[in-house]
Amino acid sequence: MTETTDRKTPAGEMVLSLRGISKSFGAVSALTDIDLDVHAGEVVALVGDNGAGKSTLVKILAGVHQPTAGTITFRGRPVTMTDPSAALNLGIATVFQDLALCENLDVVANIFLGRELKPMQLDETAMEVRSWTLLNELSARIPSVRIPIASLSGGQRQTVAIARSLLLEPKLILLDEPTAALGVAQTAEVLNLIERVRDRGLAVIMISHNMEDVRAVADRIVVLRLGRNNGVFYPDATNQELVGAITGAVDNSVTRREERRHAGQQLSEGGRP
Amino acid sequence: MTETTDRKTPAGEMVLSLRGISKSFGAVSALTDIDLDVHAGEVVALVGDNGAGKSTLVKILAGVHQPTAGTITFRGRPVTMTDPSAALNLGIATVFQDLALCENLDVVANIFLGRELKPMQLDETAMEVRSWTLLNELSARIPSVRIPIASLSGGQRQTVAIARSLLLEPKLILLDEPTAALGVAQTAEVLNLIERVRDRGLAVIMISHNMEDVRAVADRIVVLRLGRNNGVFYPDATNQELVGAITGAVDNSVTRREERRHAGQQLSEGGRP
Amino acid sequence: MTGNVKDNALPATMLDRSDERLKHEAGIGGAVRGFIDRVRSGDLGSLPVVVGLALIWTVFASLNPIFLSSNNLVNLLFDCSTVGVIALGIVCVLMVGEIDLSVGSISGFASAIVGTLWVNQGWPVALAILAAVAVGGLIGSLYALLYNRLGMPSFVATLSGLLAVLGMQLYILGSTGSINLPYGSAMVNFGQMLVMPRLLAHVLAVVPGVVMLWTGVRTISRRREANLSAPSLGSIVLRAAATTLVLEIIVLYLNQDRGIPWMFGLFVGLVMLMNYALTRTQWGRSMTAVGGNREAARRAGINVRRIYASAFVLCSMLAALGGVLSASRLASASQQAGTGDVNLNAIAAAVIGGTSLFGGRGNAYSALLGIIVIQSIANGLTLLDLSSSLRYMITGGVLAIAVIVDSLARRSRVSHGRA
Amino acid sequence: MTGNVKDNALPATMLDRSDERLKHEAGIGGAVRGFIDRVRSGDLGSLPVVVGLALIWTVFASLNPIFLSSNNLVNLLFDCSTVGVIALGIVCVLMVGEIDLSVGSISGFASAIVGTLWVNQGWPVALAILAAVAVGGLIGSLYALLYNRLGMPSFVATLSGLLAVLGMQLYILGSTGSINLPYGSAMVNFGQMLVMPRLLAHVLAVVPGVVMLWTGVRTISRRREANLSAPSLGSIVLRAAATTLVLEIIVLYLNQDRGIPWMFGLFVGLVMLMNYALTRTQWGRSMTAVGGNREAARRAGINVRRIYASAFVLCSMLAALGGVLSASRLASASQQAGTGDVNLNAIAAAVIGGTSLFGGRGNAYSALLGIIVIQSIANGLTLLDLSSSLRYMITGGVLAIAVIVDSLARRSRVSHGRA
Amino acid sequence: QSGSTVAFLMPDQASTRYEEHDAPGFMAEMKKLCADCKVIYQNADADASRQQQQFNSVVSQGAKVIVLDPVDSTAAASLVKQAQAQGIKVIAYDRPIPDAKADFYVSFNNEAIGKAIADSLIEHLKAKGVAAADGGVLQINGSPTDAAAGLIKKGIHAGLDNSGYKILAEYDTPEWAPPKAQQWTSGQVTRFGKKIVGIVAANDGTGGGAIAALKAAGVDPVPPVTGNDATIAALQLIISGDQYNTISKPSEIVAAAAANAAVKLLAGETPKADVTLYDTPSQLFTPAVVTAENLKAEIIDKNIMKAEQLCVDRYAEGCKKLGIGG
Ligand SMILES: Nc1ncnc2c1ncn2[C@@H]1O[C@H](COP(=O)(O)OP(=O)(O)OP(=O)(O)O)[C@@H](O)[C@H]1O
Ligand SMILES: Nc1ncnc2c1ncn2[C@@H]1O[C@H](COP(=O)(O)OP(=O)(O)OP(=O)(O)O)[C@@H](O)[C@H]1O
Ligand SMILES: [Mg+2]
Ligand SMILES: [Mg+2]
Repeated sequence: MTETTDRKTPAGEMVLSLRGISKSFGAVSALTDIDLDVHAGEVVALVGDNGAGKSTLVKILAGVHQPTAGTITFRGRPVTMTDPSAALNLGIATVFQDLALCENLDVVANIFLGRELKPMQLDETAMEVRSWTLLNELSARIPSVRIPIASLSGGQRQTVAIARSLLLEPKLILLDEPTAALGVAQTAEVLNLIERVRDRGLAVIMISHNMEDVRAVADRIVVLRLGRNNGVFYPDATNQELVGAITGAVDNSVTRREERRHAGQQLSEGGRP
Repeated sequence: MTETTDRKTPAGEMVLSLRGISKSFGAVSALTDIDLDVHAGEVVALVGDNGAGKSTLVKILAGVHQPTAGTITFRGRPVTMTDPSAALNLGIATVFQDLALCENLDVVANIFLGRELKPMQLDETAMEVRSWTLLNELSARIPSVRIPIASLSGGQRQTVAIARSLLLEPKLILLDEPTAALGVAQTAEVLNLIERVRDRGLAVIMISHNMEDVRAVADRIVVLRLGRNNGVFYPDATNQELVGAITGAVDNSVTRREERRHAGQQLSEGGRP
Repeated sequence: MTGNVKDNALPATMLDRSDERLKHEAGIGGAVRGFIDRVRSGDLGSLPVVVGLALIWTVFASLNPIFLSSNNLVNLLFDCSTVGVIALGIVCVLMVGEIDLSVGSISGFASAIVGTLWVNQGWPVALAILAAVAVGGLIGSLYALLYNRLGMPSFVATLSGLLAVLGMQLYILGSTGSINLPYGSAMVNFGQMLVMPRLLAHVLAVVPGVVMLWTGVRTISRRREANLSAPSLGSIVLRAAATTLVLEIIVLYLNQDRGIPWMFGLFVGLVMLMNYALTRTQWGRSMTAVGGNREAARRAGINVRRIYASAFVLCSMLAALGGVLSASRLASASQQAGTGDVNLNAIAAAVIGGTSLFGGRGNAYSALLGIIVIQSIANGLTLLDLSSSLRYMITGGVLAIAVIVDSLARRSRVSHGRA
Repeated sequence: MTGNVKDNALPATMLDRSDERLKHEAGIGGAVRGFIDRVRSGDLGSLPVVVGLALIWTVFASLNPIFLSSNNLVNLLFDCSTVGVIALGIVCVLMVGEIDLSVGSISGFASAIVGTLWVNQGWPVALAILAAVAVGGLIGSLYALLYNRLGMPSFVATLSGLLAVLGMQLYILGSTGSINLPYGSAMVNFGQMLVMPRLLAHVLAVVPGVVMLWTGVRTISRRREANLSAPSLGSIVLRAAATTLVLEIIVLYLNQDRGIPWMFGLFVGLVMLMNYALTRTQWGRSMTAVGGNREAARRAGINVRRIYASAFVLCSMLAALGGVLSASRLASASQQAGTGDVNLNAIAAAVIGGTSLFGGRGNAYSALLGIIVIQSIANGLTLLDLSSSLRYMITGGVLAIAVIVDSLARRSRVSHGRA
Repeated sequence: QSGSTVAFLMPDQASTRYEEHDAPGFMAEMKKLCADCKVIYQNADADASRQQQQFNSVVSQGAKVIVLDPVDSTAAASLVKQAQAQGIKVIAYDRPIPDAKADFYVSFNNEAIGKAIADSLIEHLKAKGVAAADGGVLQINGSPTDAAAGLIKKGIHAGLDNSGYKILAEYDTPEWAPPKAQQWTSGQVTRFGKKIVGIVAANDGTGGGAIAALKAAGVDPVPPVTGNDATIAALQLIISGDQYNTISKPSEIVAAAAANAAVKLLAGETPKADVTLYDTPSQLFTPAVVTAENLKAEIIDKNIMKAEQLCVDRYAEGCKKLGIGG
């Protein structure tokens, strides 16, 4: 379950390499001794139970938190990111799980926040056009880009956050549950997008609880459990293997539910018309 | 696609009935002329694209927003809910998409907010025990219930919000994307829970973008599109039918992606090792 | 969802008009209907405060017609300018969700600096003013340091500053108490009587309209090009014409007496500059973002510390400038300068004008509007013979009334889901 | 993940100790280690402010040993009580994220009411006090009305109140100027000299320790029963003993001079009552919730309006009570009462003590701690011969230093992810 | 007696006299009379509670005699009684403490000051032949929350009410703030224009504000404006002809008298009193009204201020006209 021998050749050079990353918040150790490698042109899926430490890891890579211990190597050089802008400057774009949008600003302002066109005389028209292009690419259903984020639906916000990350030309994209609030069409577009991005040679780390989506786009699936590495899998792994590694038990609520449903369906085959 | 003749007998008496509900925010009409019926012991899934108006509808039912037009009948009587407490008093419990938790309070305080045990001398021990029971029922992975919500992960927060709604003995439960941030195990538990609740004769409205989950628990699937009713389906509907109704087109990004993936897989069968 | 979109110029093909849920109107009629819609949904910007102001003016004018005499209004403009400049600085710190309680002290300290350097030490007046404003900036950077490096809440840091700076003011005025600024000097003239030449005032009153027209036309053509919906030319011409008309009437009326004070011109100029900076530059965008969600701004790569520092420094510098202006208005630098209700008036002006105490919402015009409300009340009451107890009660009541209109409008906005 | 959990009493089986990521310690040693851990991660509650206070005391004592004389400290306690009660009210409004700028005026108005009703109209003193507090409550309900029904920001509503109430104070004192409260009357004695009998003070100083012990033991047994982790008996005994010891030493020391003022006893009693209400009742929970996330509280079915109303009313009533206390302390009801820096001191006390201006974070003890800091500075400086200008500068500087410790601790807390 | 502590508690900063004249004067005289006595000086910044704190703290520090200029005369009564209960002597200074019998009272009379500036202005108007029917005067009082301001106001009324000149309007200046006085005066200039024949302002700060308002409105010549406190700024305005009068209270004299009384009380003697006011043996000094005519005699010749201090560049010419300086 925990064998890490590479069965596939990585697509390109090593982009990111973590060794022994730990992070504790007061009395809670959120991450303990995490190792992770990501190559160019590779999509690594990070999966794990709730509270496994996935978002914490992403935040460390995005410069939001500083690790308590461990080293980060980015494109061959060891780096310390004291600040999100340091990560952005290195070429790491992030879609956070909590989105991190400014509710008082409108959609265009949020997409371009921190990298506005013409800083001394904002080019609103150009920014608006580019926003529409990005959003349409993602099949977004946003009535107007001139309303504050506060009045958008959950999925619309998530689309805006994803659109934000596409503005840059990053080396590494971190996507923390990018499709959690998205509709079926938007989810499909994001998966397409991930594939396109991979084909352009970028490295992608994606977090998701949807095993189907994960298997659909990931080249490698890294499992975290209670803040520790708990195995590496490949898309051909069965659902049961993955869920077992995530929950830490072969007999878990998912399998139990499956079994019960099977039994129940057979019983009620004629019961409910 | 939009035929609404009942193919299944509803399980119990009518709990909720909406007629002609509309809601507009300034220049945006979020809902137009919505009809919806929910019966006791029935799980109704509400699906639709991002921004289709699902959450707006839930918020109207929870008393958060007031409809611009239309009537709400709850258990046979027409009601107007000016206030969330009015809805709570009627027996409508809600898990909101934006969770609506107080980040500065701890998990126990959030679960019991507004219905603390012993108002004049809070019974912290009893509340803590009950919280652990609820959370364990949901397979929550929360290290401590005495830390503020602000330091919980996305999935942990969602579990707390769901636990909140189980405290009451409601007549109708509204779940707005309850499993979006949950891990596989927690999702399974929530689906189990929905079934248990249904079997106790409660009415459930569930919103989700995950068609599999929807088909697994829903007795009836109501589709919204751009703020309007766009058909009622039953769990035996195909994915294609549902996605077609949601996106409003047979040729949509989901089907295109499916096709492409099929073609691609055949092409690259030997290409990627 | 037909396919032939290229061959007709229906608005529905525009990028931002593709959503069928969005109501929209075109042309002048549309603009008017849109306005009525906004009135009904309570989305009115500063209109409610203007209505409150109009109410106040009507009442005062009916109590004493002199209130509306152009002479009195010119006085009002002079009085608005000093605290108004301070309020403009307050808008900056409020935008990022912080506060500066020491603006009164800083303004007093600045006036004391100008007094000592210019009158007592014989520096050139310009240099003395520059020094005062620079000292203000220095104090602001100290606050920024305390805030950014030590994480001290600005309320406490500037409260300490309020006391410490007041002490410095008393210290440098210690031996003399107050210093007379020479009547007849350029600086005192500027604060007391210098008004714009009549013609110039009329010309300047045309400028906003022309700028509106010019940017409007440019925006229309650029948006049309980019396949975005654009306001109709008619509605822009209408607005520009209306603005120009109103301004020209005001100028004409005030020119009957002394005319538009240069000091007020300076104040309005600063307001417009600040408005530009807040709405049309990256800095202003960052200010709003930091005030709305500090963490989101940080994650977007904005140098949050620099933004806070700019807000504090700007606020203190404007406070110092305001102090210099009030010294020139009073022709004296005294130990009492900047004490009393200068702080509260400056903050209140910003808040009444519509800038939120909690950050992320506000605009430069709120300083202008708010201070006019406050000074109108003060000015109107000077024209009535009232005991000071009544004066206090009425000031309180009228202040409340001025804001009630705005509050009601905001409530309606909330109930229409636009909070 | 073994199955045999029932047969041993390992802590790991406890409901709240099942997560393996959580470090925890047991027993007294564990409590101490836990404390050190918290010190290092900056999660210290009010300890930093206490450290800042200790710093201030050390400096003042070294400059003038009289500062620590029990006579002087008793004076300090008298002085703390009046504004302290007002600050306690401010804690209430700050908890829900609002502000009351009019507490100074209300306190002055209340003292004027007591003066007129009691001395001039001959009402019984108790009735006069009751009337004053009731009027305070009335003003608070007016603010609540303006806030809840019209949505007027509390900053503006209470700013209007500040002026209007001051007007009323001047009005009812108009004919007489200021009113002497009879020297030697119970009320004046209470504010000036009444101290607890020595023995009673010693007995009362034991009460907190006993209560801690009693609730601690009860909690332990209840939590053990419920299969939850519980603090060790030892650590609770230790804390109770330490608390008792410290209090007894303080009482012993102060009893060398006059002893503990009843007025201070009243203040501390109110603080403890408020602390109980805020932390152990549904109302307090709702206050915190409303301050943290108003909309979430509303959706939880909390009557948000009632909570705001209770906060405003309580604040105004406590302000009125504070005014009555300071009248009894000064033995006079004058036009000056409540003006000057009463407002700022009361708000600053709450903020310095650790209550957030932005709502949802704070506690009743912050009023006690904050006012002791502020009055210590004032008191310490009166023992030094300083010119006013120096005194202002030093007050500002010392205030900043008192809070720097806290700010540094908070910064460390943020960097440890516990903000 | 020797080595005793004496406290000198002053009320506010509204004028610089306490810091610049009273306190130094008191200290100098004490040094002369009792070289090793300790003098504690405190200023309450117009805050009655702070004064109470300061009072308590000097008691803690063992003061035997306290010279008290009360912020709040009624509140001070309890302080006096409290101190006297502990055998501490209290000298009321500047403002009386009507409700308690202090051990001694030394002062300029505030009410008399108000009356003096008003009378001086009225005389001047009459001398210039301004007819009472031509208009009236404006009255600018001090802070409505300041007891001393109330006394001055009373005095001004005593001077104006029967003078034949109408009081056009009256204003209590919040916190004695000159900008408020200026704003109010501007309004009155708009209202009454040429009908304003004079302005009685309760101190030099508010008077300066009134002058600034008149100048800004282009009123020429500026009608006579009074003041009080004889600040440098006001004396200069008198020299330049912008202000009509002010009050010179050579505080050093009063301060020295207070020091004398304090030393007597320390020695257990009774200081010599001229009159009894409020049941208290008192010594009252009459302040001098200063106008351009007697500025040289009252200020320069009495050595209250030096010519160099007043006659800086802009005022040199005016000084020469009044015969001041070289
Ligand atoms: N700022 C913080 N302060 C304290 N604890 C924190 C903080 N952030 C995260 N944690 C804790 O760290 C653990 C890991 O959280 P994290 O957000 O990384 O989980 P996750 O894997 O992203 O979970 P999910 O799938 O629910 O999003 C959780 O137990 C959480 O309580
Ligand atoms: N408070 C508001 N103010 C203005 N517009 C709003 C507001 N709330 C919702 N809307 C608009 O109403 C529409 C429907 O939003 P809603 O949140 O109901 O969508 P949804 O179906 O829940 O979408 P999702 O699947 O993304 O959660 C959106 O276009 C949104 O912009
Ligand atoms: Mg996460
Ligand atoms: Mg939704």
